[in-house]
Amino acid sequence: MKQGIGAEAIRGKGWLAAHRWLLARRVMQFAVLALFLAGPWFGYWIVKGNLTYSLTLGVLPLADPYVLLQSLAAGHSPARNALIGAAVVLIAYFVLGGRSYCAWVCPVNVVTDAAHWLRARLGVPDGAGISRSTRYWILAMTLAVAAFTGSMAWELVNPVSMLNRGILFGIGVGWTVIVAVFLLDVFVAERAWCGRLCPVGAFYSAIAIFSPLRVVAVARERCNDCADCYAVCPEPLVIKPALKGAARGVGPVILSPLCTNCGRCIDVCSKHVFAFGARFSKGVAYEHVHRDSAGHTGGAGAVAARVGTAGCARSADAAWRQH
Amino acid sequence: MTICSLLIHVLPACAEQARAQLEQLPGVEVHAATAEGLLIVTVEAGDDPEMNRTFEQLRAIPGVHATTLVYHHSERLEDESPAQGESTL
Amino acid sequence: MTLVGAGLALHASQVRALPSQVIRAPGARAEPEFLAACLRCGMCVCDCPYHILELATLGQDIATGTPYFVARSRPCEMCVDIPCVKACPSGALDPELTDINQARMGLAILSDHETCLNFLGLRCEVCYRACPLSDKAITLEPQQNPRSLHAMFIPTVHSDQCTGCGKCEHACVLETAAIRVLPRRLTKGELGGHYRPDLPERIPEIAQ
Amino acid sequence: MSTSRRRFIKLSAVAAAAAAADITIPGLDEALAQNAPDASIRWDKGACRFCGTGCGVLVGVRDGRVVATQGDPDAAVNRGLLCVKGYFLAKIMYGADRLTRPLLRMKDGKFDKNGEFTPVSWTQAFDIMEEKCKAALKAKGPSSVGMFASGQWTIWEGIAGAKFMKAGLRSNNIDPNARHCMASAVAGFMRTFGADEPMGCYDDTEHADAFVVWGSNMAEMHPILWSGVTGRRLSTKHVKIAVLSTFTHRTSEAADLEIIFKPQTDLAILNYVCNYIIQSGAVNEAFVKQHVTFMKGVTDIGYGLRPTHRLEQVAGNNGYPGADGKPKGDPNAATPTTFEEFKQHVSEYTADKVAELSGVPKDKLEALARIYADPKTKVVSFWTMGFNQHTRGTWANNLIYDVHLLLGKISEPGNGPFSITGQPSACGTAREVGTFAHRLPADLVVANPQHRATAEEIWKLPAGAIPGQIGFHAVAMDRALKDRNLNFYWVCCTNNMQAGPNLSQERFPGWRDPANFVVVTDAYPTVSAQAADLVLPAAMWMEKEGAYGNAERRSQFWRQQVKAPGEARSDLWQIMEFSKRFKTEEVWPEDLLAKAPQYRGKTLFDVLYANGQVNRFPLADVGKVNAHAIKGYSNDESTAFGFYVQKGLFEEYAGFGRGHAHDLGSFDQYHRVRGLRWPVVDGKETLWRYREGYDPYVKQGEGVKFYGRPDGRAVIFTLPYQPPPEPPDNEYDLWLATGRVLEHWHSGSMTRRVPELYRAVPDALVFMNPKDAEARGLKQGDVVRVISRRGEVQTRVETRGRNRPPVGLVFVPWFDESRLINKVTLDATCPISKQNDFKKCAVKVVKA
Repeated sequence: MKQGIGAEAIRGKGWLAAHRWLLARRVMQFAVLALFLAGPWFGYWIVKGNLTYSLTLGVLPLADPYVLLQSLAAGHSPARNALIGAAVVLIAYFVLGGRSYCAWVCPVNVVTDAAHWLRARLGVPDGAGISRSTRYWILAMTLAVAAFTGSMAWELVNPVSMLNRGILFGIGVGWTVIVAVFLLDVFVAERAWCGRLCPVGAFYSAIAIFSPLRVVAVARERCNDCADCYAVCPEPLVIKPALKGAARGVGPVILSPLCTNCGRCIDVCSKHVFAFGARFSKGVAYEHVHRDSAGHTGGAGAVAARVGTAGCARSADAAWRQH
Repeated sequence: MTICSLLIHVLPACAEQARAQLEQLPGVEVHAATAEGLLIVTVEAGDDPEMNRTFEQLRAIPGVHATTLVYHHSERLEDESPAQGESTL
Repeated sequence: MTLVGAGLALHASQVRALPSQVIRAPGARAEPEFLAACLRCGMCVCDCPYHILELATLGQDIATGTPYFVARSRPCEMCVDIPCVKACPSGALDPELTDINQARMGLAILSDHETCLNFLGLRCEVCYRACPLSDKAITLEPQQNPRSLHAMFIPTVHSDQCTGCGKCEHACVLETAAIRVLPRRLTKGELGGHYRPDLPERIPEIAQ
Repeated sequence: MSTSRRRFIKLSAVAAAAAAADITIPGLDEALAQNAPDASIRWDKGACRFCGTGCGVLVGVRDGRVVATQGDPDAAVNRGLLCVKGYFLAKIMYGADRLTRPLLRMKDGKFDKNGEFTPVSWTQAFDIMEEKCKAALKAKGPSSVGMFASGQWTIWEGIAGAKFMKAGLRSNNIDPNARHCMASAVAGFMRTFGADEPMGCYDDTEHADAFVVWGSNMAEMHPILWSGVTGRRLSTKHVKIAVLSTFTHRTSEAADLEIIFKPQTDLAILNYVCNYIIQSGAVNEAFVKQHVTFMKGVTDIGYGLRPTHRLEQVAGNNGYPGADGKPKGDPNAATPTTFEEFKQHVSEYTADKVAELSGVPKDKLEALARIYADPKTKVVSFWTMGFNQHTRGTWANNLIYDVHLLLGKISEPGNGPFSITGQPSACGTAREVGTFAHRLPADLVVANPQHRATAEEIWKLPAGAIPGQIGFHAVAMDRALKDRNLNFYWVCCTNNMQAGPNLSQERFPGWRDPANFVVVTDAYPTVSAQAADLVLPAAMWMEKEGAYGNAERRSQFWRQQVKAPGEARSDLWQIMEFSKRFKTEEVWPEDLLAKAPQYRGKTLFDVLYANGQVNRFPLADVGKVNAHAIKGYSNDESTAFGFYVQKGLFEEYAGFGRGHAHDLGSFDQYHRVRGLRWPVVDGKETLWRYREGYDPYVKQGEGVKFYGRPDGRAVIFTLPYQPPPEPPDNEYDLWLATGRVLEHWHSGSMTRRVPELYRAVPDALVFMNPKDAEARGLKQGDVVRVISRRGEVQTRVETRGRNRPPVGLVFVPWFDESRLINKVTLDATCPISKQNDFKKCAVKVVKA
């Protein structure tokens, strides 16, 4: 009988250490909310606004670049504060990994993680085949609709901004959208929202291509193939190249921009395989980056030539695209 | 409480009988009748579902071949609530 | 995907027609432009000292997440420093608006002359006295009352002064307000461009 | 749902179906008309509960509830119109927190000054009142008991209250809230004409060519009167309106001439106008020679502050005890003088000097004086609280009469000085009935032994029953409570904890002093009720038969339309029922009883009300007198006491004035008509007094006769400008004026319980000049503290809107019980009228 996911890690490291990053993320997610709520609830206005735009301590503007992009597409040139805020955020996530937003800040993550847990408990079989690339189409569509209608149409229904705003300013019947996301994730497809549909995540992945902060399979040789990391990973395909690529000369850095830097793989690994690290921690990574960035235009061939392993001709990029 | 008025066409041949049956239904009153078989009827009922049951019953009466709802008044039975002042204390 | 996009576009065009009882914060650009600009961040809501602004939620006829107020419940207090406009990061609330008296959130219209107490000859004029720009945005025009020797005082709105703050609608003592603030597009008529009611100058030689 | 309503709906349903099918059902229309819901409303006439204008209203009653009100088209005052307060009259009795049971502060089942309000029975309530009242009487005598009366009382409540206090408990410590409102007008009338109340009437507005409004925001405070004035101007193009005030308000909006003057300098402006009239030769010499006499008033009269106040110690004629224990002069004193001396006196008030003093440009002063001086212009002067709430209020009243008397522009259609009143029955109940500490009915005064004798005769009392000592006036009552000289205090039908001045220092401590017992009779838990020891629930307005007297001497009656809720009882019932608790032996001295042995062993009820006079109209008369309006009519007080209480009280009281130029019509007549202006002689009302042809008391050939004074002449007073007691200084650098708003009346106790009116004007703001705000770093909407030497309130700054003060003055309305501006105001009064000045004291405004 298969052991529970992460059971080995708990036994080996203790429960706390085996949930370290998960707890840290939850703390972070709720701390972000708490900062926002401190103003309206208790009168401590450290942060004002919500995740689409906020002003911290009256000086630091932070704006959601995706929302701003929609505004631009809709034909409005935003005022200075919004642009500065978006720039700050872009730079921050460029460094921290774009999809860190998904794992560490986005409130919907809590909902979808809960759905994921329930789905596993219920043993719902993987049914619908929603492509993981659908989100890019949706991302494109939202920008097209913004340009076409001249308004930020996506923001009328965007569950990500709606949930955060709803908690801070009142949600109305917006909760139905959140429930829909939850049900989608439980019954329709594994990680359907965050992993397949959400254009916010898609957008942030696009700015994560060069992010230096990465999860690294520092001790991949210790891997005992328990597969717990795959089981907990919201984007499981990002792990394999780094974890199992040694033979093919692929570096241990998880380079896919889809990685959310959630750190669950680090938590559940009883062998201490993973750790947060820098993109350039191993020399091999350089080519990999080079390849990844050009991957769409035949870079795969170049990589294949370099590592000399035909079996690896399928780039990681192509791999996750197929799923 | 609900009060409705209806125009009911009955076949002149069985007008008498139909009217008698109508008047036996609870809350139904016949106020006027024409020689052509047109009846003006009011129905009083506790609520709308009860009213609908009465409608079904009267449609089922032999000789009734058309009913037209003209007037419908429905209100809650509670007394008017007194004017509420803004208590400033 | 195209279908979803089209649905979204349709929904977007529906909410663009703002419901008539809803008023945007001071300085809000015209609705289509506003919907392109507003980030839905709620900064204006946080900075409204009277807690009058709210963000729309899904299910209302207003674009989700955008700020609005309902004058009948709580009108704009017309802060001289206009904190909502200052808070707006995107320019959806026009930063050019620095004098609150120049705000044009909507336009008051005394829409029902049959129930307005002043038209009945009563001395109400609550709207006029509630107006922050009384004697400018709303004036009282005395008229002889045909029923009596008493004058009637008819509240008259002047569109060049009315900011649309909604204080008049809020204060109206009728069960349903007889004076309302509506989006300007719903209240103002527009003369044909060929007709000039205000002659630039007299032409004396013709008059003679 | 009532059967009648059900029937009506059913008939409507049938009618709709019949119409749809084009069938005629005989008798249906008639049946519908009979069952129409409106047909079940019973309409009757009444008078508005609010201001002194006295608009007639129609009151609609269904199922024992006032469900509709409407302006009475047949009422001469308002011709069917109302203001927004009148529009909501139907709702004022139905506030959610209406008092329905007596409430006594109790702890462990016993009265405790610091206990919680606990419902008690009327018997328990009267038991504790009796105990406390008798204890005070026993310890310190009649001067230790007092009653605060009301210009909102019905006329009979005033009669019953005054009789109970003055003749029953033998204390003149009864004073009405009208002291805050009308006293200076009263003193002015008495000094100049020897008779109270205006000579003109509202018809003046239909004849005047110019209106001069002094210290009165008529547009808001007397809305219907103001629409009459505006109507006159609309219909007659040459009519001009001048408005004088210390700040711009809604009345200024209509002004052809707006004059904003520095507080208190109205005295100088009035002297200037007299000067201009004389200098320009506009004096009506024939009139002055025949009908006027000249007097010079004493001047060093103080400011009505406590005797210990610095300003009172230096004042020579304030009437307070001096170092030798004797009163220092008499502020009311005056000596005869001449026209020449008067001319000499006013000649000092040149345009230059007055412009400098008042801050009013010379041309505006001249424009004002010209309006008065022009012989072809008929002028009506209106004033209210700007003149009356004034440390020289009596003087201001005297001086405006000077202007009109010099010109002879008085007592004729379109010409006259007209004092407007604030409360619905300030004239009827407070002044005519004489519920003041110094008054008796029909202009009689307690200090005059002959007047007392007249009253004792009419009231069938032994000689000496009414004490000659003038009682505590409103402000003195506060001081006496604080000083423990007044120990039993009954406040009726008014909210003086909110309305009176300097409440934190002078009123609240006295009310909450364990040495004192305070009873408040009211319909709602007002600030006063909450500060009391015992609260008695009152029946109000249409829950009792009533009569009000408005500002133009018009007495208006109404019938009881509905029952009061719960155990609420009218003030009339409360006073009369409480009088049963006193035996004459307990409250009258032996020598008095010896003169009236028939009263031995009797209760005050027997002596005052069941005296063979008040109770002479049997219960059956109640139905008979009113049968034309309501079949089977009865009222609660008459039913309770077994005779037509209101008629008995009224007819006995009318005996004071009939034949003495205060003639009232018959009780029954008033129940049929829309009010009558007294003197009512031979059933006919009087529109203009003192002038032949209008006034039955002026004989043929006399022309004009000011018969209130023995010489038949009115007095022109020589009175100077004097500075106010508390001008702004470096620390308290702003003038504060308080006042009202159109939407709220009577401290908001009723209007704030009408949700629509509450929403219209929820809070009292501090109206401030934008420059003053800026200088203090304040902006519109900022929360600020308004601070004086006596207290402070917190509110928001308003630099826009209905009131626009000049630099240096702020205005705060006083209707808002959550912002009691009277914590801030100064308790300075006119030393003659004893009316408080709420229009000027020094404050500072700082950011909260």
